[in-house]
Amino acid sequence: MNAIKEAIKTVSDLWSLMVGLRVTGKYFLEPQRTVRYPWKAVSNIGTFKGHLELVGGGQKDPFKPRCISCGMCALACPSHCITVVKKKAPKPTPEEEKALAEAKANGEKTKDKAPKDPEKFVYDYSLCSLCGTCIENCPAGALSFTGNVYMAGYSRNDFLFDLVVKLRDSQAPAPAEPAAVPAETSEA
Amino acid sequence: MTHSALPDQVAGDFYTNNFAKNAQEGSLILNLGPQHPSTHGVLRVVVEMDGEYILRAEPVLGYLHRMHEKMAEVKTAAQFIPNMGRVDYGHALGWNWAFVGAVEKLAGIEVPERAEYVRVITCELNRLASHLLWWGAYLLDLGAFTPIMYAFDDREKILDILQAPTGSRLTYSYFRIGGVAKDLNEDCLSRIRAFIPWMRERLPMYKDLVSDNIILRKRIEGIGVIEPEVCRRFGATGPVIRGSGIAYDVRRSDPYSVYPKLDFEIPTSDLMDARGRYDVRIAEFEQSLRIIEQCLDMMPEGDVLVKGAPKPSWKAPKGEAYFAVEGARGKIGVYLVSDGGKNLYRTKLRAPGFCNLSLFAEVSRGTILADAVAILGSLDLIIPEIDR
Amino acid sequence: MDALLKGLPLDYLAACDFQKTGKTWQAILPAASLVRAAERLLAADYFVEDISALDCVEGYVVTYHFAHFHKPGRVALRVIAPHDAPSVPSIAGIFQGAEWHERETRDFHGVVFQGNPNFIPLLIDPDMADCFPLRKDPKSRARMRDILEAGEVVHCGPGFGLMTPDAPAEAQASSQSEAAAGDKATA
Amino acid sequence: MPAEFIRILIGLVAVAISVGLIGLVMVWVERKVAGHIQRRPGPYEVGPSGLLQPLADALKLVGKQLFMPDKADPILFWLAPVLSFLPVLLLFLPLPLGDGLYALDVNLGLLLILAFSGLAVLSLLLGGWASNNKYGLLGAARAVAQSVAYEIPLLLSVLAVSFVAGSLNLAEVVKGQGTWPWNWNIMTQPLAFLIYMVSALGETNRAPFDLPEAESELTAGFHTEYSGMGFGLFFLAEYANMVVVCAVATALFLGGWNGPVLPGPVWFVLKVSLLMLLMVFFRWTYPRVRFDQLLNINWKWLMPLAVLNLLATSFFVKLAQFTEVRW
Repeated sequence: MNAIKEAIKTVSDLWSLMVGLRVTGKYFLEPQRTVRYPWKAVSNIGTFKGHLELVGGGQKDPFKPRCISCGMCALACPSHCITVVKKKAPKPTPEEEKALAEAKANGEKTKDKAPKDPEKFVYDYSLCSLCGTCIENCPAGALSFTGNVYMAGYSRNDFLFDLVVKLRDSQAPAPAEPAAVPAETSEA
Repeated sequence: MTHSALPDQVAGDFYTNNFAKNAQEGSLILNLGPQHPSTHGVLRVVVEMDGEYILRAEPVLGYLHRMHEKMAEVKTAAQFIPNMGRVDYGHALGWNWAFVGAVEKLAGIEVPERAEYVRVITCELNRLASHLLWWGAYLLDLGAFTPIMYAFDDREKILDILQAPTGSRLTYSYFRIGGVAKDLNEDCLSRIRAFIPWMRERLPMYKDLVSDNIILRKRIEGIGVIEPEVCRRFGATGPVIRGSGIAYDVRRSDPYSVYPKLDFEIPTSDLMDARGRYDVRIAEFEQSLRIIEQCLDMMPEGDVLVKGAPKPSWKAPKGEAYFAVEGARGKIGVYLVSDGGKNLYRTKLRAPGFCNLSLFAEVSRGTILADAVAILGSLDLIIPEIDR
Repeated sequence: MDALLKGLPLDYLAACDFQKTGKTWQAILPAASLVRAAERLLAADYFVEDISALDCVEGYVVTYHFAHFHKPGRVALRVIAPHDAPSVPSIAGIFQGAEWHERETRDFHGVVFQGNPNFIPLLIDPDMADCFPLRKDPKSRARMRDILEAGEVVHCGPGFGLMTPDAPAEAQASSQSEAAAGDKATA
Repeated sequence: MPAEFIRILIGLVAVAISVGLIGLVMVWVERKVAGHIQRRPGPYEVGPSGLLQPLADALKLVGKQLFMPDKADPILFWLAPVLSFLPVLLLFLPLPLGDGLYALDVNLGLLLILAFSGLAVLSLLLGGWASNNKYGLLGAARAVAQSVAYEIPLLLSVLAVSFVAGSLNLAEVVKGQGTWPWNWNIMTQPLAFLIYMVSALGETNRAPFDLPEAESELTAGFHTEYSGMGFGLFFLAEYANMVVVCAVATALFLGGWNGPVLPGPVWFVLKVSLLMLLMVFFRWTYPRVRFDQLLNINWKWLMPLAVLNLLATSFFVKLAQFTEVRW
């Protein structure tokens, strides 16, 4: 009796090998799941969190940052990858200077003439951990993530950008992206 | 291969020499790792072998040590969250939660209910991803090349889902003190709903492909038996201890968040061997799916971040707090001490893999090399978490 | 817990609020009674969660967290090791898993665990193992009573005042029970 | 004898070229099949469907610097890959592709194949030993134990067939079988076929019996330290060995070149390809067995079964002879 049981067990054990072959055989004949990436775009880059960018729209100009140079982002950043350089007030013309002096003499409050938008917004992508702390702490909503997945460089310096310049440059028609055929399907 | 069997050759490093001091005559000292295909990163195990048999083994750590605990001393509490995604790349959200939970406990911050559900859902999805990664990698250790590809196929779906709210695919820093960074939108929720039946359909295939396979069974049955008592002395947790028959799960024993409201089981196995741990993890797939399913139904509307959530410049109040969650590998604990200053005074991270790996020297004694690989894999090690 | 540690020379024993601090009991022991306490915890089916040190004015506070597989809660044993010669007996003979935790604590704080069977650097490269990254400079050290939760004092050894809140006025300002505890402790 | 000599020479050249080609094609097939099993395309960039990928790989291997570990034995170290590759060439000589289509017509063709395939062990041992690497040493030890063990059931199962056919000449064995599958030796010797295939996996170090190079345990086993063409030769020899065992299996069990409609060589190549595909499938489906289990399978299962099979076969062969005589 035991011997029969043993024999049945051995056969079923060996049968498990056949079952495994059936699974691989089945998938062998089924369509592939891989997206042939450079030739076909992948479907999941829509939610990708790329490097930071400044949001335009300051002073009604879509290519001027909304940023008010408060420096909250630089303070909040755990990796110290942001440096905000404030714009200096433009040198007042003689008339303005005179008006300013007059106003001061009259005891009026003088307004700081320095524009709010930053001179430079230096961002070191190579240090960034993309945690989003800066975006959450920006009082002006001036920062966001790009969906730019196609970023590569040859040295660390390639990842050190001035976001103000980047925003200004985006005015010019963007260089044609490597033509990626839209994903046919990856949810096969 | 720094150490050699020949006496006239270049001597080994500190650990090899220290280990070789107690070596038997005529035995072979072999360094498995730090670069070795089955040590998942940079674990190194010095083993003393007699032929194929292991007489003694000693794991050598520290190749991926980044001193997260020191980093916590130079960052504010909120700024430290991105670090938690990098401690354990397999189950990053578990660590997110442990740290955020500890800060919340310290400061007495209540988390909105929807945020709790979002945390449970994402954390369980992440656990599934982690178990899938383990499953594939473990079978790769055992010489089956194909399962990891199937596992990654499923894991990819989870990563796509998690990418939507978190923006990243591996090292999430998604939880915030007082909630989570972003709500799960309707599109994301519907994808999770679609994922659950998909995953359920895949599980029988896993069983057919390898779980029932006679070669696999022979490789893991009776290998690496860990008695519950040994587990306890070494402080092992997670699937390792559940595979030894102790139903210990932080989600049930020290309940946190909304887990008490959820109906799920703690799978255990009395086999105590690599097979037991394998079975427990496979059974946890189904339990995680159950949890997610219930959460989707029970999730209320509302905010996902508490009003007035701490800013990066926020100072944690004086005091101490210990918070533990159940990670994919076991009990993740974070112990915080704050002196009310800008940065936390002390942050202690309890990595489950650290305790689980300390078992290895004990368990591997007397096994053969191939079994050692099978045991190492069954502990589910993520080296960055162990080395921190 | 009270019963568990009965008869051991204790400096301080307090019940804590699990919801607030994540532990149910804490005890500060003289180094000599640590091993016996660990033995009793082993007999009571506890396991070591982790071991860590905390650099305070009073010394390195080595904290042992114990948890139980079947009972909720967490027990913290604390031993204070002086700054000039930090040394604590090892419990690796009782809880084998403690060996690595102790070695890690040595790496980070330089606390020596007497009797650890394999006391070599664990996480930090042996060539630079004496840098002790988590030691604080004396100016930035905090006092134990400021940063550690006092809890509801059950026992306070004679002459042990490290956990006593500073001024009675401050104690009164805080919760009633804590004030009572403080009075009891000073008494 | 010059005609025979020229024949062998031409055969050798043809074999050398075809082994190289087979190696390249097999690498491509293996990677393609593995890819499709794992639901990915496999190589597809270089050439149509990635057909030129193995060639690119081969060129890369040729172009690589040859490293030798410090304190390794230089002569043995470089002898080993050559020694693993050269005997394989000889193995191809007696293989009958079609009726009369073989390089060497020897009565003891089978014996020649078995003898020279035994040489492969030596190269693995040398390679592992001379590398001055512990993984290499362990791999070599495994290789020797495994190859020696699996040679026995292989031999016994082959013997059973040659008892039936009454010859050790592969061409004769093939001629003894008919056109249709039910006329093939696999019908009379199914057990021998199974034993042969399992032993062949062990003999060629193919997964699930790829223990000498089990990468999750021994990084790469005996060829851990080989780079460039040193590794390339081992690699090529593995595939060539695979072809040989499959070809022998085809000749012995699957009727060789026999088959309806299509010409003989086509049938032969088809059958060999099918067997090789099966071996590729095994590799990408199963986990690796453990070393002691590997030997257990051999000594506790294959060996006794092969012996029993051989005894039964010889009994029936004798019985058949007797009845024939009595008639």
